[in-house]
Amino acid sequence: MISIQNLQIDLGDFHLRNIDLEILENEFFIIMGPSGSGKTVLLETIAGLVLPTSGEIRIDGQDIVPLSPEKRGISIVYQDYALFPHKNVVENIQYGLRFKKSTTVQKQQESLQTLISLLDLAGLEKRYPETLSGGEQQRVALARALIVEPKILLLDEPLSALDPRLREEFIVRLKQLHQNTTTTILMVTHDFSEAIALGIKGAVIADGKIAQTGKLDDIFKRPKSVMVANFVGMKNLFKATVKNRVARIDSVQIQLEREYPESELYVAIRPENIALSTERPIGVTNCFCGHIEQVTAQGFYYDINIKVGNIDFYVLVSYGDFHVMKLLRGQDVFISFKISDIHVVGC
Amino acid sequence: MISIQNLQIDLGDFHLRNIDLEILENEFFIIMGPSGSGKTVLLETIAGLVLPTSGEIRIDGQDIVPLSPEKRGISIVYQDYALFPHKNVVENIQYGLRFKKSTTVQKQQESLQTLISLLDLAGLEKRYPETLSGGEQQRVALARALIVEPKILLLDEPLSALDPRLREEFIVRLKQLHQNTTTTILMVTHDFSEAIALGIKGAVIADGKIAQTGKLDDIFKRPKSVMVANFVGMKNLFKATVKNRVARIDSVQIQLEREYPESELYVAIRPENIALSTERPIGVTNCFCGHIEQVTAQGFYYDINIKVGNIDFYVLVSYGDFHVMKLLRGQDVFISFKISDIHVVGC
Amino acid sequence: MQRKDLFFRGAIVCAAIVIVFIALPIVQMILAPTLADLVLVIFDKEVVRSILLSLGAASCAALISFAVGTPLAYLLARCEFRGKQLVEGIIDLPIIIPHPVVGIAILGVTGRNYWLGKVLTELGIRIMGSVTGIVVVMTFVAIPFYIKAAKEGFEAISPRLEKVSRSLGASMLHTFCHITFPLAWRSILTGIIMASARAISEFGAIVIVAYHPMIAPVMIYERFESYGLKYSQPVAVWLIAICLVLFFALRVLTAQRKKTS
Amino acid sequence: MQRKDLFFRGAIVCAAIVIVFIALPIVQMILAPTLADLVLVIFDKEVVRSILLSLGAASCAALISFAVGTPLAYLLARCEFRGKQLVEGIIDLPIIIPHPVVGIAILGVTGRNYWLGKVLTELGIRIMGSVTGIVVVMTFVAIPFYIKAAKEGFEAISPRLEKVSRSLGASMLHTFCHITFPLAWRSILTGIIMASARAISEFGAIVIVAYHPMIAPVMIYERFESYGLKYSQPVAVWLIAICLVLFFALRVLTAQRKKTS
Repeated sequence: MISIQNLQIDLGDFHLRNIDLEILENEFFIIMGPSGSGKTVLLETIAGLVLPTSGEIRIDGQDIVPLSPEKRGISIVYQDYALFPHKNVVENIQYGLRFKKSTTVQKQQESLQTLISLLDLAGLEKRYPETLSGGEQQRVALARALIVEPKILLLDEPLSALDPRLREEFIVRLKQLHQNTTTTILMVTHDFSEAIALGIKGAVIADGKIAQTGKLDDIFKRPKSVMVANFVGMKNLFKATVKNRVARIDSVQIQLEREYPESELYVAIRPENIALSTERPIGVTNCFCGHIEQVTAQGFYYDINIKVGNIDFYVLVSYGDFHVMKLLRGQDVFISFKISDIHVVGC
Repeated sequence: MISIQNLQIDLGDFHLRNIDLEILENEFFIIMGPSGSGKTVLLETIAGLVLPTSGEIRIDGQDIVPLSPEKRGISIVYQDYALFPHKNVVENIQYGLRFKKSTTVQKQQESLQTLISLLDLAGLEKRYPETLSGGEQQRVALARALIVEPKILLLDEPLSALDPRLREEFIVRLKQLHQNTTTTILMVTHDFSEAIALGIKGAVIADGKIAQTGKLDDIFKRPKSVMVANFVGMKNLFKATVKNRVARIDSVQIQLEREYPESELYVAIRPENIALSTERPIGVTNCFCGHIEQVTAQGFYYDINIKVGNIDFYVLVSYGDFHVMKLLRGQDVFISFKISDIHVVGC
Repeated sequence: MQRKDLFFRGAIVCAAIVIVFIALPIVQMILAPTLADLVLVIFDKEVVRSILLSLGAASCAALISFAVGTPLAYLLARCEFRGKQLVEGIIDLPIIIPHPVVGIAILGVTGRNYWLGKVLTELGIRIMGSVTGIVVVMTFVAIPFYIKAAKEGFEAISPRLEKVSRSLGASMLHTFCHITFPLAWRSILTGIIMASARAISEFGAIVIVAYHPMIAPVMIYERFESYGLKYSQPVAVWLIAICLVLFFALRVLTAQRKKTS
Repeated sequence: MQRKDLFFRGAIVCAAIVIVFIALPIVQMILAPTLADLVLVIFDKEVVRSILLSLGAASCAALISFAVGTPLAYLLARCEFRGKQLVEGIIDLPIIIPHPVVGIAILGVTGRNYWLGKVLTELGIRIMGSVTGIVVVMTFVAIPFYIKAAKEGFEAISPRLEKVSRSLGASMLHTFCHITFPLAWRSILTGIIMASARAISEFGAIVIVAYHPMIAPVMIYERFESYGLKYSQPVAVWLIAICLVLFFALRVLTAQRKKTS
């Protein structure tokens, strides 16, 4: 449905190059990348609010770059919501309706009522934006964007300004909404855990380019570059010299699944894929003895740093397991991981 | 060491009332509360940057309210770091030194070098703040606050402006730092998971008052009010009518540990304390059958919403368990929880 | 800030000096004439006519500034372009240039020796010694004040509001009229007030372009030159009293607007 | 913004009208006199003396504004207090009040009929027809411009920087000198430029307080009245040329400061 080809954007200090994306109808597509990587500028370019230097954006085959923003049928919801401060909630939501001449007044009233109940805005109709909480403002912004029945909805970091509890609530709401409409949703975020909670497919932007695109699960499990691996939270990422299916990291030797042509590679293991035990497990190829260097409570699990020789491994242990094993700082423990959980990333 | 008694602060729309706190020497004390609850104003009052309407702040027995801020020996690190933009990194860090007449130049140079290596700032000495990343800026702000060897260090939401990876790194660094100095640290945050990752004791502020104070573990496990329970993430919080050790929530009857005098109470169960199984577990008093309504991936675990009758329970399931049990939306499952994991909260 | 701080006290003393320096001459001038003098002057038809002319011409200048200055202010607030600094420098010129020089410069281009002057003469428009001339001079000195205030107002509005409006289907003109303008209204009104205040206060340029018909400042000057300080004061008091009342009313109006919106 | 938008084109046309309206008279005036006229005038001792007097008195006024206006600007930027609006209104007065009225008001309090005038006379300070008087009038009209610019500069600095400085052991005075002032320096310099520009441009108030010694605008006015437009233009060209060069130099200076810091 959306097909972006060889897009180049230059805006002040932002430079995006060779952006190619294919997004299907009714997809929930996520664009990820560190803060300041130009994700918002990319959304604004798709909406027509920023002009690209070169390249094409096609929707259903038509190049929309020459179209002015009001003719594109693309709604955008900003991180700071950007509600009109001089209009009340209903006036904000209805703003876009007067430009839609095709629908009848009755239909418009119906869709207004549907959105108000769907987004839980009943009772707030006459309130002004400054009197609303962050979560309420965001729901109004979403209603305002949806009432014009856009072909594409652009979401600019919709979760980052919400506190954690509202975040989960909003994720559920957003998924329901996506299932109930035919709108294609394009969301940007700098947080990979948000991405995986919401979308199926996505792309990672870094250094003004697309670093990887595809299924989020694939990006999570098989990052193609060190930058992407770092971004998706592979904390155990080591530079290794590889020879005969053995990766050597300082004094630690890890068995690999197959041979690799390169001699210098990165080896990555997810913290949650490393098993921790107080006794040596039987029949595991990659098992190492180390001691607990640091324990950090992270809400519902513990983040444990285990030193094996000179190398720091990070392991996640649940609240319950941690207390059952009675782990202590300085204690000797064994860590082990399956050969299939080792990810080899090119330099 | 710090003893705050009956403090009252009125600043514009902020009103804090009856603030009483006791903080021991070398403690890492956390003040929690929703955004906009006046936590920063409380810190500024302790630092002498805001004058309280009434009340006492004693440090080692001496009332410091009449002292001007420069004579208190209290450093503050703001959320936005507040580095001096016209001074380079070393000039920023050294700023406070010229007011410490007791130490020799040599000692000052030593402590500068110690902080630079401790906070990993080597190589940045001549850079200006605007060229630094958020994490680097924060470390400079911390070094600047620590070089004057303050009796008390105040931290204003130090983690909220960092991205998740830097956050964990900073938590480790902050804990080390706290262990290596005699400085008392007072930190404010709106995120309970940050609090539990860092401190031992703390207080929850809400509606301009202290809602609960004590060990964080206690606050987490035994919230005294609905507001605190909500704040620490007790998602399964239900209003129940209680009779003869049975709490009735709509059609669900839960066995309690003992009898309660009130007939209307809140019953709370942590999502991670609810076990989920596809077959009925044996010998468990509180076990209910429901169906999976919604599944939300949350990075390293799944947040599952299970409907029992008309009630929504929230359960956390790890990535691994989820795939082993092959859970699907709409499927019938059993949830169970220990009697000791049920928390009863007064209305 | 601790109120007893020495630094703070020093600052208060300096502030008091400035306030007294500005307020004392004006308060004294208002209190100097007797009530009888004031009543006498207000029945002087010449005085009334000159004050009305001042007010009328200044209003015209402010409205012209509003009409042609608003788009420029908006462009300056929203667009980055080459030569923007030059344009801002040009807009500052009327503030920098000595007032009689402004008058001379305007006479220069509207005189019969210059093409513009010839065109104006053929169109029957007279600048020298006419109300038109007074309005032109007032607009010249007042428009920078309006543009600066309006620009600040536009800058304070998040461009995202306009972007959202356009993505919802509104044209640029509709967006400006329904989003930008209503939100900048207070700044625009402040700009209009500042522009008319500056227009009313002008003397040096007008005395060169149009000594007659006499605006109030010229009349005050003439009375001072012909009859001395004592005879110029009552007229001055009436002029500034009317100005102050008008500006105060407008300020209150804008302050209320803020509260209700 | 799509550059071909009708709204955008309309705005450009309006902007062009304003720019031409301001720039045309000034450019024409600069180009009107022949080189010979200009050379002749610059060897006229009276002209040189009046221009130097204008520059000197305006510099004094700007420096006085800087010295006593800075603390007030800082207080207005940082403190909330009852009557703040009134104080800001008083500071605006010199902009609103017609220029001859300013002169009359100052003569009113410094004349021999008023206690302040008597005190000044006994101290041997003369206001009417003196350089002192010119500086006083210039300071009166210039100080609001300085205070507004400096206040904006102070407001742009996060109070947290000052708070951090104080919590690290610095007194309020040290904090102001080492943190606040260096960061607001650019705005303060802009304020000084605006204040001296306003001081140089003043005519109406000075012509009443001190016709002699003649500052440049009075001299230009006199030449215009006595000999006509053609003879006043060369003096005007020299005056604004010198002003523009000075202000341009200062602007470049401040722009560079921003880059290096």
